[in-house]
Amino acid sequence: MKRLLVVLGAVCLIVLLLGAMHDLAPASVELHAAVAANLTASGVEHPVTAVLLNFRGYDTLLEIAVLLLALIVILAIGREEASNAEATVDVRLLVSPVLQTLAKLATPLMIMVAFYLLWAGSFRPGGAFQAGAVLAAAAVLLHLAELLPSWQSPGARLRLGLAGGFLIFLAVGAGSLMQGALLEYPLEQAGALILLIESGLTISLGLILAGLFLLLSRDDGETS
Amino acid sequence: MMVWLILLPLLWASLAFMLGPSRGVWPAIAGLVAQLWLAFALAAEIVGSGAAMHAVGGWGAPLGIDLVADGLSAAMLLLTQCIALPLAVYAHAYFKRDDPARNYFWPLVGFLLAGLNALFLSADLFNIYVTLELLGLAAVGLVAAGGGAQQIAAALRYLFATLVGSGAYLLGVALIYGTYGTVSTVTLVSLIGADAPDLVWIAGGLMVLGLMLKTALFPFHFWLPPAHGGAPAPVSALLSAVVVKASFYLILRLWVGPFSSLTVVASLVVWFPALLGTLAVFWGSYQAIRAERLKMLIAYSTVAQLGYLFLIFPLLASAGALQAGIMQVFAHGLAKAAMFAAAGTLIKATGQEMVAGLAGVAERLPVTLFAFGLAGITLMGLPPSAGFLAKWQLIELALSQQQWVIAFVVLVGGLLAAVYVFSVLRQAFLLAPADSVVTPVSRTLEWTAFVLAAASVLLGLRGVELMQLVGVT
Amino acid sequence: MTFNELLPLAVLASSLIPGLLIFTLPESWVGLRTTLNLSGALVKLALVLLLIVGVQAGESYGVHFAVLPGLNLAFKADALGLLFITLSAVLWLFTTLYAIGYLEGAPRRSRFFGFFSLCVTATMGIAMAANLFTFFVFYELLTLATFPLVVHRGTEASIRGGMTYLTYTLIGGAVLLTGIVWLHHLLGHTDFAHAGIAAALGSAYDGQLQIIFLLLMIGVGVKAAIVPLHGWLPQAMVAPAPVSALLHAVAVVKAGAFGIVRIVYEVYGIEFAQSLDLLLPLAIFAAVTIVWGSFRALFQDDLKKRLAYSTVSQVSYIVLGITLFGPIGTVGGLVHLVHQGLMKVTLFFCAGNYAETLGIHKVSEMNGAGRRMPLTSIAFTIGALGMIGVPLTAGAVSKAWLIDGASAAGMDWAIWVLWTSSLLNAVYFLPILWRTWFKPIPKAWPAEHIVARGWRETAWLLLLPPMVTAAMTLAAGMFPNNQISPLSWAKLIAEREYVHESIIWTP
Amino acid sequence: MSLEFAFDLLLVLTMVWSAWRSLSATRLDRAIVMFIVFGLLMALAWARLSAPDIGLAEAAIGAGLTGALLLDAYGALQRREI
Amino acid sequence: MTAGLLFASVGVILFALGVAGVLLLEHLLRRILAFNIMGSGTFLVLVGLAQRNGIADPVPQAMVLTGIVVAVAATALALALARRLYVLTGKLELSQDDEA
Repeated sequence: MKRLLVVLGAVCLIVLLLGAMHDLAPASVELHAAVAANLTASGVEHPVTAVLLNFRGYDTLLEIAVLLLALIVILAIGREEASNAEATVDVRLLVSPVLQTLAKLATPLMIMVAFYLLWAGSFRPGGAFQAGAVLAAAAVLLHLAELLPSWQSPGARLRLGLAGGFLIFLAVGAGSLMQGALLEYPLEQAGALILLIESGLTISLGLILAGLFLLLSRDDGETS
Repeated sequence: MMVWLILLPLLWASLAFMLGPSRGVWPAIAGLVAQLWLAFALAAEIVGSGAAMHAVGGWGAPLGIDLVADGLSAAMLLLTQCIALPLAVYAHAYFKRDDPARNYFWPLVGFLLAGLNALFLSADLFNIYVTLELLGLAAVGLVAAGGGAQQIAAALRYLFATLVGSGAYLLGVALIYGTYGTVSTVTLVSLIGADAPDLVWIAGGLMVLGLMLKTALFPFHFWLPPAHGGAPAPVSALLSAVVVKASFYLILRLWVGPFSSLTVVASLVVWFPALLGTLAVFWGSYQAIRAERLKMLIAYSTVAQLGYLFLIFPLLASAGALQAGIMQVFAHGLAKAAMFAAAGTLIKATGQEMVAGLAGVAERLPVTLFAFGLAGITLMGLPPSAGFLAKWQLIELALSQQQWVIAFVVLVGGLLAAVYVFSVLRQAFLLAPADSVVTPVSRTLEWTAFVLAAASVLLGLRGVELMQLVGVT
Repeated sequence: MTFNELLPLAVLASSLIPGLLIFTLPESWVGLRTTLNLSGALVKLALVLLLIVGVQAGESYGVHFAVLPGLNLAFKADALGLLFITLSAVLWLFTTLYAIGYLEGAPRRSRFFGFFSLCVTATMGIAMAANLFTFFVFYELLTLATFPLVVHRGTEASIRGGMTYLTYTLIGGAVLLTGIVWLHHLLGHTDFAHAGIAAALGSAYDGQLQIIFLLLMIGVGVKAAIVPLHGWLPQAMVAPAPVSALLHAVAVVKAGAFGIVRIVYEVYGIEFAQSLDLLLPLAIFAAVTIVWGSFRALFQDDLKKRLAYSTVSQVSYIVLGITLFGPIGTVGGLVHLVHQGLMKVTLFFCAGNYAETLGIHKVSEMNGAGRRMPLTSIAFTIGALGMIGVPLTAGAVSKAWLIDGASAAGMDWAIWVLWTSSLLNAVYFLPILWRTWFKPIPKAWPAEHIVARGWRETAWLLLLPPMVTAAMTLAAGMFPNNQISPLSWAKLIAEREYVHESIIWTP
Repeated sequence: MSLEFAFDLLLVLTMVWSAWRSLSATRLDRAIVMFIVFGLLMALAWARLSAPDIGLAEAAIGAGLTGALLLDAYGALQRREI
Repeated sequence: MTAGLLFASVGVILFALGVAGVLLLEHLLRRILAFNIMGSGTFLVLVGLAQRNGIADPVPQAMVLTGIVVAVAATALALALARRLYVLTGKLELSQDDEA
């Protein structure tokens, strides 16, 4: 019964939407033109970065909050104390020395890539998200190679790193609010402020994304 | 001023996180006091000089994101802060030192409130999506935090409901952006006319349905009772009192805002939410009457009370319908927060989760029971209470538009509420069994619930200012 | 805020504030609680006295607050309201005294007296309400405040009685609310005014107004215990005696009867109600209630139950009086509002005394009680004779006016109803008096709690209130034309309600 | 039909197929692998929609991190079942 | 038919597939997969429909970047809850009996 209803509903939705999507009149507002027109005032040259960190920077601020929040929830859910540690031993032995060497070699390379992406973001595809993701990927790789342990509960310094990027963003927002509007950058400092935010975000995003993985994998973690 | 209502909770939430597990209560309470003051100041400003607007980044819609505070949003902000502060004080006294739910309580609450405040202020459909996710994930986290298998299962159910809800909403936003090239609600009001393409109708339907799922309107209510009934009392209170209202607020906003020219054309569409609301009133009350666990009873009562909110949709042609809806939001918000808080105290003191285990609490915990009773008065819609004013307004509107059915549903709903409220009170007034033990509880727990309940009653004596505020557009 | 605006609020506050304070008192602070109770009652009495003097001098007292745009919480103290206020204020004092004696040493007294005071506050609010909205607010508040009193004992039986009470009153409240909102929707306000407000709508609304009248009457009829809405009243007997006294004589049933008075006279207007043919059906219901209540009382062995059915019957005297079109019937109904209160409160005090002192709960246990408790029994006798309508009691005055009113209105059948009821009253009260005075004392009382000391057959706080109210019953019966008698006051009110007739009082 | 359109058509068909497989595969590990494939195809689709930023993010986060999280969860599942 | 419209249409299909999956599948990991497919479908509609005339629009692209990050946050959260549930009960399904 439920199955039938859901399938029927899904099919209806597809048919309705596909039918309605054809011969749609052109949109009355053309934002890409507005973005192009204001690009010089945004402080960066890459339009997507301009939207992400300037025109709709407020979305990004809240989005980082969502990410940080997810990490906090994972911490808050807690974990089973000393969950059957003996069942986890066998997997450890499977890690090959080749992987470990590979990981050791790749990590510095990935960090460099991350910095490149961060720097490139202001004028071509790339930016804090991609950079942060690469950093996180490096951490995941190190973890898989047994070189980086799972997190148990983060210490004060790590918490600072996790929340730091968000706090920098928030501070810039609060500062700009006192001057005028939220996240309204002065024209000449826009580029610098965006770079500051992006740098903070890269580190924090990398840490948070890595943290999502490293915290989740702790259930069968390094209790020894 | 309104932007600080968003930044402050974000600030104290991250501060509390950095301070470490189970820290951060004082920044939180300080922040909440400031927020309460800000919300009052904002409301006063709006009554004085009309709706306020803030262009984030200085760009203005449609390129940037606008924040708009009109009477409706200011009222919701006010309610949220009014409930959050007493509940924060309550929560501080509620969690034991070693309660795992306490570890990350403050950061989660902070993000939750930031999401709420941001949602109420936003005038941008996509930005609202982000706030919905912030709100939803924080709420799920609060339900799950430190809980056992039951809470985790409830949280998962809640999570999937909220994700599907916001997914449908986002698809609607995508279709709107595709059609008009903007997601600013202010711009869209003038763009969407009665001759809008079919795609916009589908978009509207998807958004409203998704939000109904998030509001737990019957028959999408399945996730609410386990989540609200299973969470720790301060969390249940916060979720039932304001979080479900946020998505209702959004439906209302869309209904009278961007989609207003559509809802005017389709005269039958307005009956759809009202029909579901009616069913919610009856089904929720029925389940509440049958419930054996106290918190389940209150959670099902939320399902029923949310039904009232959707009764206003056929009446929105009259000016007063919005006011009636907001009055009901306030009444239920304050009363339900008080009721969950009182229930938490009762359960803590008696160690009993069942309604049947409450015999004799009238004698042992009079203040808490009084709070429960006052909150019950509001839920039943008996005078003098905000719930009564809401009921009065609803019935009068229904009569003036000859919608007898709605008046009938409101009246019968009130009587059904009386059945489940008094099924608790009757138990409480029984003489205590000789072997019952009541552990002493902190006075803070008793009086914070009382303050909330008293507020829900006293608002029934003076609703003029609130109605004036809601009228500002 | 002027003095004339403040005074009605002060009357409310004089019981509200002590009530709220009492809630917070620890159980053991007997002295402070008693002081609060009595000072509240005395202050209220003084304030009411001020009101009476003012109203007689033609002052008008009133105040209103906006609750919602176009919806006011409004109070006024007019002649009709004052009739009820005075009755409540006087009887509150005595009932409080009685309750202090009755509950001595019992648990949960702070809660009891707190709700007791709230209950009186609600009654005052009903009496001073200047529109139907305000009336409803306090009407429902009264329901809520009396529930904890009814279930005070906390036994299963008392809870069941309380739930029955709630079922009736809450459903009645919902019906009443429908009527009030409907009327508010039609008129835009529900303010009470002499000669009514409904007539202003014009004849197109007659049908709707008739339906609204039915809704309103069902709503207030529940509390006034009009058959078939009376089922809660005998059930509520589980309450402690002071509560029963309060419920029957002052607060709940009177609130219903008073509501009928307000609606008929000041919402519809007696002349307009007559023109809509609303009075006769109401009169028939009242008549049925009068006879049915008296009839059922015959078969009750439980003393309080017998009194309860007697209340069902007697309250409808008031309703019948109101529906007898013409000023004489009005006076009869209004004066009975006061007289019935005095007599019934006496009877319940006495019933409580029998139960508290000797453990007597049933009529069949009352043999010889008069010799053991002569003072209580004298008071009881006066009350019972008053109910029958024996001359020189308050009941005789009301009955005389009611019968004259019926003949003046050309409703001779009502006279028969009244005579039948009087006969039945005699049949169920006289045997009690016979047993009390002329049967021999049994070997042992059911449960003797209080031992007689000299002339004090029971605790003096239990003895004093019924003696005073019995004396008042006699006074009202012997000096009906005194300037401060309830009768004079009722005449004053009737003069103001019949605007189109010149009244010559020839009873 | 141009070559580009044919490529797009092939791409979307593969996407729908992989999405379907990742939901309907009986074995959970296959489902997860199909999901990672789907993510990579999505990255390709973003490139075709001239959105290289999203393509990068999708590959790194959508397919990469999400895939790693899912695989790790699957691994934990397997280990516990032993 | 432009590339944008083609991808938007596929987005619709993926969305419907994903929603049906979330509603019908029992296994929690599979439901999480379905949720991600649903999200991807939505993102395709957002960008595809906006770019149906073939001009790249950075605004929906930025929105999708935001959306992807939100989706990964939700996925991680769901996985954490699912794994926790598994530790506590040994099941990776939500039982039906507490649904009523």
